[in-house]
Amino acid sequence: MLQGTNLIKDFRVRLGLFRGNANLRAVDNVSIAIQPGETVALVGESGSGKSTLGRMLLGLIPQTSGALSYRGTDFSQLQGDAQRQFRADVQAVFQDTSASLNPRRRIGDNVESPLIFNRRLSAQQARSESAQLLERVGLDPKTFASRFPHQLSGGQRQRVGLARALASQPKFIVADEPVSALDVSVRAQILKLMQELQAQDQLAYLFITHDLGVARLIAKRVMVMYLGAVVEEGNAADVFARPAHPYTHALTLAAPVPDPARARPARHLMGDIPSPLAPPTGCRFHPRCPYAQAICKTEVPPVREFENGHRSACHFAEQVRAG
Amino acid sequence: MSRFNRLVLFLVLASVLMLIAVACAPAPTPAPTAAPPTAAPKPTDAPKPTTAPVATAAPKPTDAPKPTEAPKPTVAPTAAPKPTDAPKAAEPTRGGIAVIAIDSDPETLNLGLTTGYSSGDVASKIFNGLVWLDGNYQPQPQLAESWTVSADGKVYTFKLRSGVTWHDGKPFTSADVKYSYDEILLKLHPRTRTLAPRLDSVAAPDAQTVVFTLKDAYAPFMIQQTVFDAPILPKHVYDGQGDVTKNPANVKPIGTGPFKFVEWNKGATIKLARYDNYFEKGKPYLDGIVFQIIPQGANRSTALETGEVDFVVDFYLPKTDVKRLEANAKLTAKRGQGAPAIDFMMMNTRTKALSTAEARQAVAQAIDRKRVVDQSMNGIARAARGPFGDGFKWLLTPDVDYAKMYPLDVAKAKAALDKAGVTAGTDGMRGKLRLVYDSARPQFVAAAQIIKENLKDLGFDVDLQALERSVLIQKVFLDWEYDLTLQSFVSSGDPSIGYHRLYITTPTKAQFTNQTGYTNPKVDELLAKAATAPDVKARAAAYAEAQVILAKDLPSLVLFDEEGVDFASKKLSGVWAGIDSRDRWDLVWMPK
Amino acid sequence: MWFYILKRVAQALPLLLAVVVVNFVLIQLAPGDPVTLLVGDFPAPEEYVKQVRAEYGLDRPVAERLVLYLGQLARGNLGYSFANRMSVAELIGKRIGPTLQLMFTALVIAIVIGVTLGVVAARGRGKLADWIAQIGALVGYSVPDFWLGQVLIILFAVTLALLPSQGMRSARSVATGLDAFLETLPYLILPATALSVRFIALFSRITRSAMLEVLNADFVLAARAKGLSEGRVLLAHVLRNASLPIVTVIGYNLGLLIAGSALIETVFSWPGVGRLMFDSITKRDYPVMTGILLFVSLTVVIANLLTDLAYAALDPRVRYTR
Amino acid sequence: MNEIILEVRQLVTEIHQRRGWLRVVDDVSFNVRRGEIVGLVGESGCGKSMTAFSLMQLFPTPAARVTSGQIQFEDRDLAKLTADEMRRVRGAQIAMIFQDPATFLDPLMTLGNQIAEPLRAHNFAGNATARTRELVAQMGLPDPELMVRRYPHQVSGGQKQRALIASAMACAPKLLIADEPTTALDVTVQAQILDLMRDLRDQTGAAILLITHDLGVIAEMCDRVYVMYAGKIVEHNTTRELFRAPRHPYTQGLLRSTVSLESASAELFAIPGTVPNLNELPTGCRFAPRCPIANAQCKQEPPFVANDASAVACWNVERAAASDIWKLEIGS
Amino acid sequence: MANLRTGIAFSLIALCVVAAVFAPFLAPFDPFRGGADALLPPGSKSFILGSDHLGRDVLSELIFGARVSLAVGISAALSASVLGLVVGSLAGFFGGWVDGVLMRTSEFFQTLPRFVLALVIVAFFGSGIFKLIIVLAVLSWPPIARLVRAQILSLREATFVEAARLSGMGSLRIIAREILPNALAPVIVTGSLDIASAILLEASLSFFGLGDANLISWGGMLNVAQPYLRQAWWMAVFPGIAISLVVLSFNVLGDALNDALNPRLQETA
Repeated sequence: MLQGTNLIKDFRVRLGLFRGNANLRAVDNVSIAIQPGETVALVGESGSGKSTLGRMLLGLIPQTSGALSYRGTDFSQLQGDAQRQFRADVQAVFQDTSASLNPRRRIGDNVESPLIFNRRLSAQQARSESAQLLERVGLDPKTFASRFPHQLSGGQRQRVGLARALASQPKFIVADEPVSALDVSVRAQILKLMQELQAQDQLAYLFITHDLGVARLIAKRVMVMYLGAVVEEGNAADVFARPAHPYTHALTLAAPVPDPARARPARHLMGDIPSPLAPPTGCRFHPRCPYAQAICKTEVPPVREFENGHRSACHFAEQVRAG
Repeated sequence: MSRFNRLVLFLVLASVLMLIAVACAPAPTPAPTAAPPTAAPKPTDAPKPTTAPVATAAPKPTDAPKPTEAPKPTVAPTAAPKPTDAPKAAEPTRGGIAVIAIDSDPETLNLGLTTGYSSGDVASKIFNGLVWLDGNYQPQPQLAESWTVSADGKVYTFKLRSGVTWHDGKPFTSADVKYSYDEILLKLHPRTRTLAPRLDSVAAPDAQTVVFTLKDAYAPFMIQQTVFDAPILPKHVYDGQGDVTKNPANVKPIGTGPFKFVEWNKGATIKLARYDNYFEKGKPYLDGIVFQIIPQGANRSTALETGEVDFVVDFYLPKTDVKRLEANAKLTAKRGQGAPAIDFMMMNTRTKALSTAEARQAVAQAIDRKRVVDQSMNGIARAARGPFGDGFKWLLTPDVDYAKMYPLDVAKAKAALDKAGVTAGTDGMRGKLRLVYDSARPQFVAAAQIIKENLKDLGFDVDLQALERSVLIQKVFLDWEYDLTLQSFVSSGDPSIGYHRLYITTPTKAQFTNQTGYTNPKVDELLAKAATAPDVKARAAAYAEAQVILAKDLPSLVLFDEEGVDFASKKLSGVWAGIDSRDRWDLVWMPK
Repeated sequence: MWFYILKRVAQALPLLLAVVVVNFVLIQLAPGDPVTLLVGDFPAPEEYVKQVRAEYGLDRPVAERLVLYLGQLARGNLGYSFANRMSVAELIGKRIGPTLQLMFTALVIAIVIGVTLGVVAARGRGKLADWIAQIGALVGYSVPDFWLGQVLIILFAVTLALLPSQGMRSARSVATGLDAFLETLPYLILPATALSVRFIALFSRITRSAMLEVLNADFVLAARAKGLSEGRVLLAHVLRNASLPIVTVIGYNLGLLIAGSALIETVFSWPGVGRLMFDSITKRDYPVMTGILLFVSLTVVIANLLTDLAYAALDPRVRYTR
Repeated sequence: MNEIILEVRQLVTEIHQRRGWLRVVDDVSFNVRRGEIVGLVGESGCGKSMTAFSLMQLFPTPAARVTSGQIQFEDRDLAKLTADEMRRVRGAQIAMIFQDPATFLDPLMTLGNQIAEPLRAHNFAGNATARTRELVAQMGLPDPELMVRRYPHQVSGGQKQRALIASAMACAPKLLIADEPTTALDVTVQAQILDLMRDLRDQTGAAILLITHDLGVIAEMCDRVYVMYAGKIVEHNTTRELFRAPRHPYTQGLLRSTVSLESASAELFAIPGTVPNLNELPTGCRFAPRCPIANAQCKQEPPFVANDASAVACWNVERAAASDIWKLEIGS
Repeated sequence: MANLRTGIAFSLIALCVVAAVFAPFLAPFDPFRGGADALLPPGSKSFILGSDHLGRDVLSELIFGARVSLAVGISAALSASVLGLVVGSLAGFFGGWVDGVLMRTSEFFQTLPRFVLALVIVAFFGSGIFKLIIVLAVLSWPPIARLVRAQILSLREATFVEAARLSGMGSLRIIAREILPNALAPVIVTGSLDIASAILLEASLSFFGLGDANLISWGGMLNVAQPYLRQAWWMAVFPGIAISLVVLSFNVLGDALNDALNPRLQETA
């Protein structure tokens, strides 16, 4: 349905007072394809380029190079109705619930916008439809439609965000860390709601998260990003059960497990994520990698494919899979 | 060294430099000090006049000055006459520095280039004219020892004083006089260059003699030989040094006067010190004079009161402070000093509503001139009597008196306007008049408000345009874009020098001349006659006739005569020797 | 760093050029002719007016004058003042000292009092001291400084006769060097006070808000959690961080200070550049006007540059990047 | 080892708001033993951070105050100390680290100086510079010589948190309060910091009060846990017991709704309803409106909690323990 | 405390507005008409605040002067705000060379201190209230433009603007409905402070004698009062106080607006 090939995104970054500018490659040669109705999880830590990739797929920022197409039509060729259809079909839910809603407009207005502009409903239709949408995400329209965003809790705002995304009757929603800012109990509520909505509307999700548990729970397919590049992808079950990249492996070990009875796993991963302004040569992960050899410093590892489309970019993928 | 340290170093250096700049810049060079000259002349030597002035033998103070009675060969005394109001005949002593307030930096100290008031103030102490004018407008010898005038009043022969030196030590000769006239005064002096068409030649037959040949007799010729109108400048400094106006001596002058230039702190002070080789031996008495530049009038009054300043000329004092200062026991006030000056309102005859004499008379009748004097001049002025004010008593005529001709009477004025065809609309208004004046002159700012009020009663909506001087000149004198304008002219000692330009037909759009559009060949003729007539009676007759016409035609309405009040600290003696209180500071001294 | 400074100066050049050009355009559009002031109060023959005009190059088209002026400027020549009959650079040079002296005194007063008031207000937030400081700041911000100057003269120079009313030092003074400087001090008090009031208000306000902002910062909480004494917290963390916006505001107001000095210099007969500017405007002394506008702009540019450098000296984040 | 160094009794902390004083910490009692890691878990707004700040007598807003209660630290009641006495406790006896290392470090001061600050504040007898280097090395920071001269913006998030911990540990405090120390960090870095904290406890014997919303972190780190809900402690137990057999319905629901790699295959669970606003608290048990087994008593009377080794504030502990009450809820 | 302050400031402004609007009905005398009763101290002959050098009633002049001060202040600030809003929006939204040109222009205006430029322009082209308003507006827009630009630049990246784009809104609609309302708050605050500084600037120019002589303004009153400071203090003191109070009130109002419109500064205490 939505496809991106060899996507690259560069940003100009201003350095200090006495320095010039620098190039930051946020997304480096990533290819991605979303099928109707499927959920893909995009996993990675801060600075990995997940959100940038998401925004490119949404058509919010242009790619530096690479190709993007929707239902086989290149983004740049989308015109008229096709463009409007794309705009309505591809929606988003954001992490920061207070920033994603216009603070000066009421909840009702926020939800009505896509109804009026994407779906060209009359103001009256939009009002009744928005009420239905609010109800659908579990908010009482009578209480909430006339409130301002700051009068709502984070969970409630995220419900509004979902209602607004649904208002366009989308086929595909990019959910950028939709639950990371929420409390445990609220997080579960929103995830549940998203699952329900997906089932009802046959939605496809690109679920951006740094939480492996959430990714595992909600996604069929998972892509792991590190410093702008996809290092591993495949079925969620495969990737987490038998990671083929040391980074994925490290992630699975690092996540704390809510079970004191289980033995703490040994951790090998040292250091922090390097600055994306000066990514390491060869394999980007090599400075932190317990498997790293001389070759990793010099050569970019090729992508290797295993069963079920499980792919990894590591010189020693087999060794990693073997544990 | 880290970047940070270098940065700190830089900032420290920068601030140190700034501080040095601050500390150094205002440091003055040494001021004139009281260091006594090696050969101090005995103060008792000089001031004794040896002979009484001959030409001015009969100057009764109340008398009209008779500047044109000069044809008789005149021999002037070598020394100055006794100051007319020298306090209690005390013997002058030497020493002391007097502080005089002025309003702004003079544009130049070369008096040959300007009539600027502050320039004159400073440079009159540094330079000399051929003569100076005493309290009765009588010329007294300065650089000229004596002079003769031919019978037809056309040839003036000056005998120059010998032994006069410039401040740089070079001798003063007739060549300096001739050069000053030929190359500077007749070309560049704003007032004296008007003499050029009247002058045939200036000759210097020998080092001590200068001969002026006029084309026709000209009454105020001697009046224009003072340091203010005809300062004698050093030929050796200016000749062959390129553009006179840009000569460095214009700001570091070299003169023959009693004081020599020391330093000029722009915007703050100008310091002068006694010239020890001044030609009047023993003079000057003061060690030095400092001119302090105080831009705000109120501050000049304050400085007088606090003793920070010793002398302020009327010109620089707000009228509002005069009465308070007169009451101050530490100060001496002197009223009525200086050349007569009038403040008047030009009426543009090209403006339809003002095109008839009747309409202009109506305007005159509507203006409360007493209130103008009381409120805009704080009462320190005289409501005008006629077209030339009342400053020159000898030209007054009983036939002309504004007070009788145009007493305040709005009803009558309205009727006159209706008759003149300047009719009122249904709202009672007769139209709009632009009243243009100089925003920097407080008396006009106030007078304009009163006139606006007065003329509103008459049915005119007056639009006040307070303009900055150069814009005013443009609008009034070059573009004629005005209906009424407030101006003031100084007579400069004779009506023909300062006042004629107010009424004569002026061919070009020259500034500070008659631009009302009023042209009367008869008036032109009468005034030309008044300027060249050989005796004062003939002049008075011509003026009388002209005044009758002008008071009726009223192209300009004279509002009042100024009444100057100078103030000096009681610490000073010997001020006001000359008619112009800026002159003759060689006679001023400070009693111990 | 030096490269950066050079770059900044180079960047300022078009700005300064714009100042000159706009000034010339204004002059072209403005009514009033400097020649009318030059020829004096008496009727002048037309040839003479023409001659004066030619002498000062005023008969040439503006564009030509502009090019000529820029050429001179490039050689460091600011032109010749016709009203003062001396070179503009010399004239401005003579008047800069007093202005800088007044400015710096006012600046020091404003910084010391303003920052102190701001700190007191922020520390006692919501209390009486804060309230008084805030009201004081507002009043200081609202009183016209020229008016205040006059009130000060009447009060301290005339009524109480405590301080001199005008000028930089006694006209009779013969002091030089340090003595002259010391002699100037009593003369400085009133004008510097009048000039600084507005800036005291401004600085105390910015200090207060900057302090409050920093006082709420997490790292202040962390510093307190370390058991630092309140004084040390204030000095080492709060004031240092608050100094960033304060320095910025102070730096960017230096230019304003020069402009404000025009009024104060007039009220107090202070022989500085501000008054020279006012005089040159009324006398239509274009070269001086252009020179001073250029000088003021240059001051602002330099002040901004110094501010940025000071900022960089204070804030390591601006200095380096990873 | 088992000696109690901190004993908090009936702590009440309030924040002033427009409508009046708001009880953010309401009658909270707990204790910490020497060398122990005690967890304080709860969702945002439950008062766990304010509890920590109360111990330090230091609040992010001047509008907060400890109203009543005892904070017995070793032999002193911190609530009764003067400001200056309390200052001498802070940083020396009790230290604190915070959630976001980026904002809790002064951007204008080098890491070295910030680490050394508590040493100078508490008149460290030895060589402060050497001690700073030692601390930096102890925190596993690379190149201590260089690191002490660095500014916060020049180092990574993990390094910032290590510096904050170094500063906190500088005076070898007996108690370290860690307020969500890893929430702002990436997972891989979080693991490192947690390891570091555990190592520090082992090396120095300092007790740690770990405040977090992440049950995974609790499970991994803590010896004992207190669970807070709406300003009150609702359950307390050893970590092992709490996870094995949670007794309070809230704890049960919380554990159930936690998503992890292992639990991901199970069905997603969420506690219905929302956390009550502190302005409009229910009169009885604060969890009652969301509780599947709440009865009339729950809605009227606040449950009593004993301050013993394993306490729970619930009127229906037996019923809650007996069956899977949340399963019942889903079923019904 | 703060509320009391705002309340007082608000009442003062309201008082001024009323005085300005109903000046002819409120003033006890015609302020343009004087007489022989000059320089009378306050309280004499029904001159509540005294009379000036032309025998005009100071109180009536003050009441009429409010018209000029408010008109100048409000119109100048309003025009400057509109101009700044337009320029800032253009620069912020189009970026590129448009932004470059507009921002260099604003830098130019900011480099020259406002008072200097105002002085030059008014001295050159004469006074007159409309000219003055235009001059003040032309000189006051840059800070507002920069503010709006900065707001737009940051808001352009805001998530809710992205969300609006996803809703299918066009660029213009996004500026008008999503960005500008959010950028407006600081403009309103700056605008209210600009009123204060415009009033002060008008007073300064009038003090230099560059005001409109056909109108009565507080600064103009100060100008004519200068020579009378010593004998008629009331001529200078009352307009001085009037200026200070009104400027003060607008400053307080600006602060209050800042607090009210900026949620970050809303205090809990």
